[in-house]
Amino acid sequence: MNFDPSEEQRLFAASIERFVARDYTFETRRRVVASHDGYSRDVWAALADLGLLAVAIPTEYGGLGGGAGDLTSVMEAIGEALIVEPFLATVMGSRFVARTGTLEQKNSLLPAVASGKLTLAFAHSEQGARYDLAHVTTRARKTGAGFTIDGDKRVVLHGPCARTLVVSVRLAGDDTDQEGIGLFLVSTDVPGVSLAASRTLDELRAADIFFADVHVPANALLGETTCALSTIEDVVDYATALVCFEAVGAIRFANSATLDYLKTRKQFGVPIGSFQALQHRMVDMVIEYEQAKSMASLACATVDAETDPVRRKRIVSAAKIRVADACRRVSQESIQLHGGMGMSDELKISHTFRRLTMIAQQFGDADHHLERFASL
Amino acid sequence: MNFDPSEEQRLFAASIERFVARDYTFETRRRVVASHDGYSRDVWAALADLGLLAVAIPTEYGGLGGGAGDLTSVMEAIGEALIVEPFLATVMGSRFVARTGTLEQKNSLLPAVASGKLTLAFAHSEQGARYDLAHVTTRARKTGAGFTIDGDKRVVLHGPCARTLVVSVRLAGDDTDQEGIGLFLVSTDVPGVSLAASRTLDELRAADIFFADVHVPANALLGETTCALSTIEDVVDYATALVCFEAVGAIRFANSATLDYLKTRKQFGVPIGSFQALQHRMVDMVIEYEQAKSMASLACATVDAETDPVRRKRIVSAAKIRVADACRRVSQESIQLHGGMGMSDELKISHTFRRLTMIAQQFGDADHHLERFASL
Amino acid sequence: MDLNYSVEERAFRDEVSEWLRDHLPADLRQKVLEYRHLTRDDLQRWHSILAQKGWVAPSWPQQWGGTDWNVVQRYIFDEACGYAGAPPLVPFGLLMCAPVLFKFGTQAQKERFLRPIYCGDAFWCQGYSEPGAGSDLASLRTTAVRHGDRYVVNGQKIWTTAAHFADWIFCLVRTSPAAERKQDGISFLLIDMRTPGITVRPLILMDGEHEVNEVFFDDVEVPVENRVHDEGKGWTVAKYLLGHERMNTARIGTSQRELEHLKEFASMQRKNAKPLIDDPRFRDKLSHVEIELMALSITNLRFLDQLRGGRAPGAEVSMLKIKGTEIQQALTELMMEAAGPAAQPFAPVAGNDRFDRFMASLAPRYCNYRKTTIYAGSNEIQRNIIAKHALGL
Amino acid sequence: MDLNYSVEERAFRDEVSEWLRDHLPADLRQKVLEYRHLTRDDLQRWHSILAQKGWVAPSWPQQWGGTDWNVVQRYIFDEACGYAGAPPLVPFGLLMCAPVLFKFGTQAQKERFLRPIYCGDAFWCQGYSEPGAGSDLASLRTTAVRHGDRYVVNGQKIWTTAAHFADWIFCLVRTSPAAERKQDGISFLLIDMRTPGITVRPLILMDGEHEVNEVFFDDVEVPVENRVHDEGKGWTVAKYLLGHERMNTARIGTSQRELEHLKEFASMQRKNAKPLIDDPRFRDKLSHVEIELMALSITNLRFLDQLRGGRAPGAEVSMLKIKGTEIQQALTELMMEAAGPAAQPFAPVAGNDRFDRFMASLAPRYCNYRKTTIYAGSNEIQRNIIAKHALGL
Repeated sequence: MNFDPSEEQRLFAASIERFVARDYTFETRRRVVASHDGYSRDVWAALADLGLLAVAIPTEYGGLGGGAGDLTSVMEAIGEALIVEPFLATVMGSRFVARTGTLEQKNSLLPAVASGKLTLAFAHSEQGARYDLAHVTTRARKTGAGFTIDGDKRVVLHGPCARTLVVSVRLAGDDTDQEGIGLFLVSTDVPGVSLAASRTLDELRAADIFFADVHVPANALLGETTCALSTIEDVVDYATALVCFEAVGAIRFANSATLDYLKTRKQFGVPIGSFQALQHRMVDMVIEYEQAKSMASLACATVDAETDPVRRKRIVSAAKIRVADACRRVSQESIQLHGGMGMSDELKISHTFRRLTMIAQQFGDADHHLERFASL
Repeated sequence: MNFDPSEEQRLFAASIERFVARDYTFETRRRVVASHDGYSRDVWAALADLGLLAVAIPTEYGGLGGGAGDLTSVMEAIGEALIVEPFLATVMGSRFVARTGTLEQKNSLLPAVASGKLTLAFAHSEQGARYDLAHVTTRARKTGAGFTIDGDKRVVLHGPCARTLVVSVRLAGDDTDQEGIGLFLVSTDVPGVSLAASRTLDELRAADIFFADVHVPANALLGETTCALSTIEDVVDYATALVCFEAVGAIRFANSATLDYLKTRKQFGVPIGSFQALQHRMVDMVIEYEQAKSMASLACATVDAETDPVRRKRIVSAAKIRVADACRRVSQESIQLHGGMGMSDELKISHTFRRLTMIAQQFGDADHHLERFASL
Repeated sequence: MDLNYSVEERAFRDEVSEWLRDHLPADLRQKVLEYRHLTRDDLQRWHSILAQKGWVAPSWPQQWGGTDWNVVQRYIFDEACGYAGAPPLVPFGLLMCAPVLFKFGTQAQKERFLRPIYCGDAFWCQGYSEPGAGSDLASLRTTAVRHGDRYVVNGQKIWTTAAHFADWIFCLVRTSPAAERKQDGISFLLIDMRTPGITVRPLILMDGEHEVNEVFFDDVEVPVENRVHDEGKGWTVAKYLLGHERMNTARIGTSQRELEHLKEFASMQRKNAKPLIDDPRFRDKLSHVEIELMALSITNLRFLDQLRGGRAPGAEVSMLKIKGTEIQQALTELMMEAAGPAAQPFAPVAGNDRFDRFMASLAPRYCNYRKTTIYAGSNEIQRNIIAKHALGL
Repeated sequence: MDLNYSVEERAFRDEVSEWLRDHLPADLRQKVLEYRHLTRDDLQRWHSILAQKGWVAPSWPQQWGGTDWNVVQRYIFDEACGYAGAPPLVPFGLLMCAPVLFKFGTQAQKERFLRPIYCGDAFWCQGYSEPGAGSDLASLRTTAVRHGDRYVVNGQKIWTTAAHFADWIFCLVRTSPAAERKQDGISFLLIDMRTPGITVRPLILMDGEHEVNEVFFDDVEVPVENRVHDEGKGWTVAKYLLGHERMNTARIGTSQRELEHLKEFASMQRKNAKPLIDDPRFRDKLSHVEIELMALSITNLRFLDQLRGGRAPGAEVSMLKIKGTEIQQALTELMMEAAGPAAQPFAPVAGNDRFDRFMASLAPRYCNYRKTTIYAGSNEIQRNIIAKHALGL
């Protein structure tokens, strides 16, 4: 049993914390969000310079070969500072490539990700799919030496800034069959691909992406398989564990901002933090933080070490359920305890509320994971 | 819209309140509970003298022809004083007779109930049935001019003091079929009937009742039908509405005892009711009371007036769900706010806790009624 | 006990509902149902229709346009409007300034201000909260110094709903900074929003909408005749207004409409190839809200019945506010949850013409409704009120 | 980060578990699993077995019988005992009186009292709470007046667990009623329960069991040599004891055993002709408790890890107490709920030989466990402690 970070993890943590404190203030973030692209290439380059984009890339492809456990401090900082750059989407994309790509695909993509030259996104969710990962109606059929893709993807996070998409398609079977799903690497500039971009609830950029008669070569197929569902589950579980730790960072910020407010806001001549009812609610928020952090830690350790997918799914679902509950309670309570100030767009806390609301449902809401947890 | 009680209802309320204040103190109740029979014949006679046992009996049979709305003040007083006498069981039994009995059955039983000479009980629930009213495995088969009954009933409330039982039996079909259920009137002194008595969680008396080769005459059949399930549902819904109002009385007591305790118990030199965290929790208990009372009122009005069984079931389930939640929250909070004192058998509040715990699951717990509510 | 409306009450409800069916403009109703932003023009249009019918100010004295309805009728009317999807009426003139004028205003003030309020020619806003005075309202620091027949006002108000389109503001200001009890130095002024020195700065809420404002007063001159009640009696006026609560704080009618909408919506969404509403996990959350609302509608009627019997409204109003807002929030949360990932988009980026604006309104609405447990006396303050006034704690 | 035990820790856990498998008497274990009442003999038997093994007082100094285990090993041991279904050890001698003697006792006191505690020859109880002094312990009013080499004690203690079979009681008593700070007039006395003038009166709890008592002191003479620390220093002793909390307040091992039991039990109960555990409504409640316990076991390890790193235990212990007891209560409630109507019978009436005692133990257990959020510093007091000491509020 050892909760201490390794020397390397300590260095990552220190560098991201330093970066955030100096270069990613809430004002900076506000400007980034308002910018044309909705993310900052400078910030992305800085993250690359700090080596953070290489952490999760295998060493053979210019990375550091780290696991989820090595990314916790980065995710926590992302949550705390509400970083909007496409870190998680790119980590997901590169994990797809690293786990199932050909040598050629890995060589062409992973070093570029590690050095910050390439951002990725996972184009998967579809209209009406809710959180069912097997719901894939976008079809690919063999045409000539390659494939032709047709279908629509919805709310692809960071889709507008991704140069390359990992796209799930149905190669065989019915719309929600477990079998028959494949993955393709598709550049966003291929003819037939069109995007409709939006800002999400938590001010990320997303896109609905439409594939109309899109021709891709045979080597665009990732993993050469029609049984990609287990890979998708693996990558989504991995990302779920990471986003749990992002929530931990956001909750830590929400708690510390609320505690500050309770200590400084005076009414009736005393700080409102002297009122016992508010004290007890603040205490419950702290307990939520500790419990969420424990489950996020467990989930990250599990996706790194667990080889049995059933056990992995069980723990990841448990973590997501607990973290979603904490997101909901802490976000709602932090706004309530801030009073009117919490409602204001000007205060960071309202944006943390929005991000926590999003995380609670990202990769499946509590009900979805309760169902999965009960079934395992 | 009129929430005022009628003149008659006002009189019932006044007499039961007067009776309880004078003759059913907590000390009296403690003695009754400890007595051999676990209920008091004197109290029963007094309730009869006050006319309360006649309220729900049709006028043709010596009663006052009242409905659930006329019994609310009685039920509230029963809840407040934790009266253990078999009022509800007898009301249920007489409703079965009044709704489905032959003229002869009505004449022989109902006046006796109204005058306090006869107590009844409903022998229905069985091992493993949970709250499924159609689960009836006790079988009756035609033998000669009468019937023979075989099977076991569990936790028949007030079974030990009932002279006559309304017994549900299966005349046809499988163990949980909707059709094929009948009702019999069976005296507890018929050969083959044996009882194993117990005290329940809330200090009522109950019995497991075993029917071994019990012969009853043909005229013991109540309602001459094998489709008694809808009658059972009707009577149980009626009793559920009434027990909701009993809960309202018990909650009122729990709240008032807790409020008193908050005002009088001093710690750190001040009444503990001056602590804001406890104040807000007390307020939430009061809100529970008001919401529970509203739903109990609605349920009683509904079983009296609603002719569509689907609408009746829907409202009764809604009331039971809301009241069960209130029972749980108020009972738990009232003990917690009483501190150690709440744990003591000597204080009435711990007995109110026990009764509220029982009511929360009596006639189906919240989950059972959520399922029924959702299905209608 | 009869929980149903009487024959007369039912007839009244039917009359109101029928009139609403005929006179509530379809476009306004649609905007309300789709959670779209209502402009001043929208609000004014509906106000005028009601004013023409004579129903815009039921609680006013009849001579000024009131309807002489009893509390139950007023409740029925409010709930029917909410249920029908009528736009809200801006309450600051009709339900706040006007009652103050009836109670404390001079004849001249009444004649000057009431008619424009009734007709919807003048919209009002409320200058109460300040950056340092929220729940602790009496700590306010905006000053009004008298110079002859004028007050000169300096200071700042915050969270001022509708200030960006209001014509007038009623304000609590400090006229005697030296008063021993801070409550004693406060006066109640009516101020024309076009007076020089007033600056309105938008405060954007977290849903991105402009509802509230900061209002700055920089040497703003206000004629003494615009003071209501005596100098230093502003706190009396404020307390009167606080006690003059409406019984529709629970917003039963609106929530009933939202609940029906949610059920319909959840029937159309699919989970595991079945309607979401049949999923027991989602369904139970919906059932709990439905039952809580059912209970609150009865609770509200029970309280109304007591009011009709002559009792003054007390801490019950606080309870209706607490439960009513909790239900409203739960409904917005379930609606967002029902939409699932489709609720993630918030606003289109330029050029996106395939954007589903209704789905995208659900998350902002959830965000926006967090305000309901904060405004108009936070639910914590409401619990304090019940603890103190109803329970004697 | 490695959330698993090290090889050495795992080996230790296996050693403890294996030993428990071989040495925990089956009849005692069965009693624990079936929630039956444990007698003094039961408790003493298990105490002796552990004492013979040398494991009865791991935290004591080695010279007195301690094991020199680190905090993690002690935690592993406690949790293994709880998980195995071992009877609890009565904590008042081993974990409360003894640490006080090690810190403040004279050599003579140590030599007299420690060995009997270790061997289980003397059981202790704790004389803290009084009718007027619960959360506000320093308000206690039991007096000890010095006459030469004896104190004469008068007063009353309440909620005294095990007083009906204990040999000794350690008491906080007031020796200087005139002290300016009420904390300064308190002393810490060790009193033989057989001393004339002591009366023990049972306090039956709502589950019908006799666990706690009132203890009355009527001119009880106590030799001065039985005072620990100086006169007037009793509060220092009490505070030391409060800070000397154990890390197994969360009772993870016991709750894990109960959770497994609940799952097994709920698999056997049937609802709608299916195992109850497959009912989504019941299942989700079970899942929530299971996940909360999973989280708490990690949280506990994280805190232990900090302790091992040398940090003093702080407000974390309060959090473990809050969450641990909430989980224990939830488990008893779900167990009762799983039994459904079968949990209604509470006790047989004479002559009933077909009574299911296990089913009938579930409701009393639910009742009894309400105490866990009240005793040992109510959860409200624990929240106050966190607010003050961890959050600076």
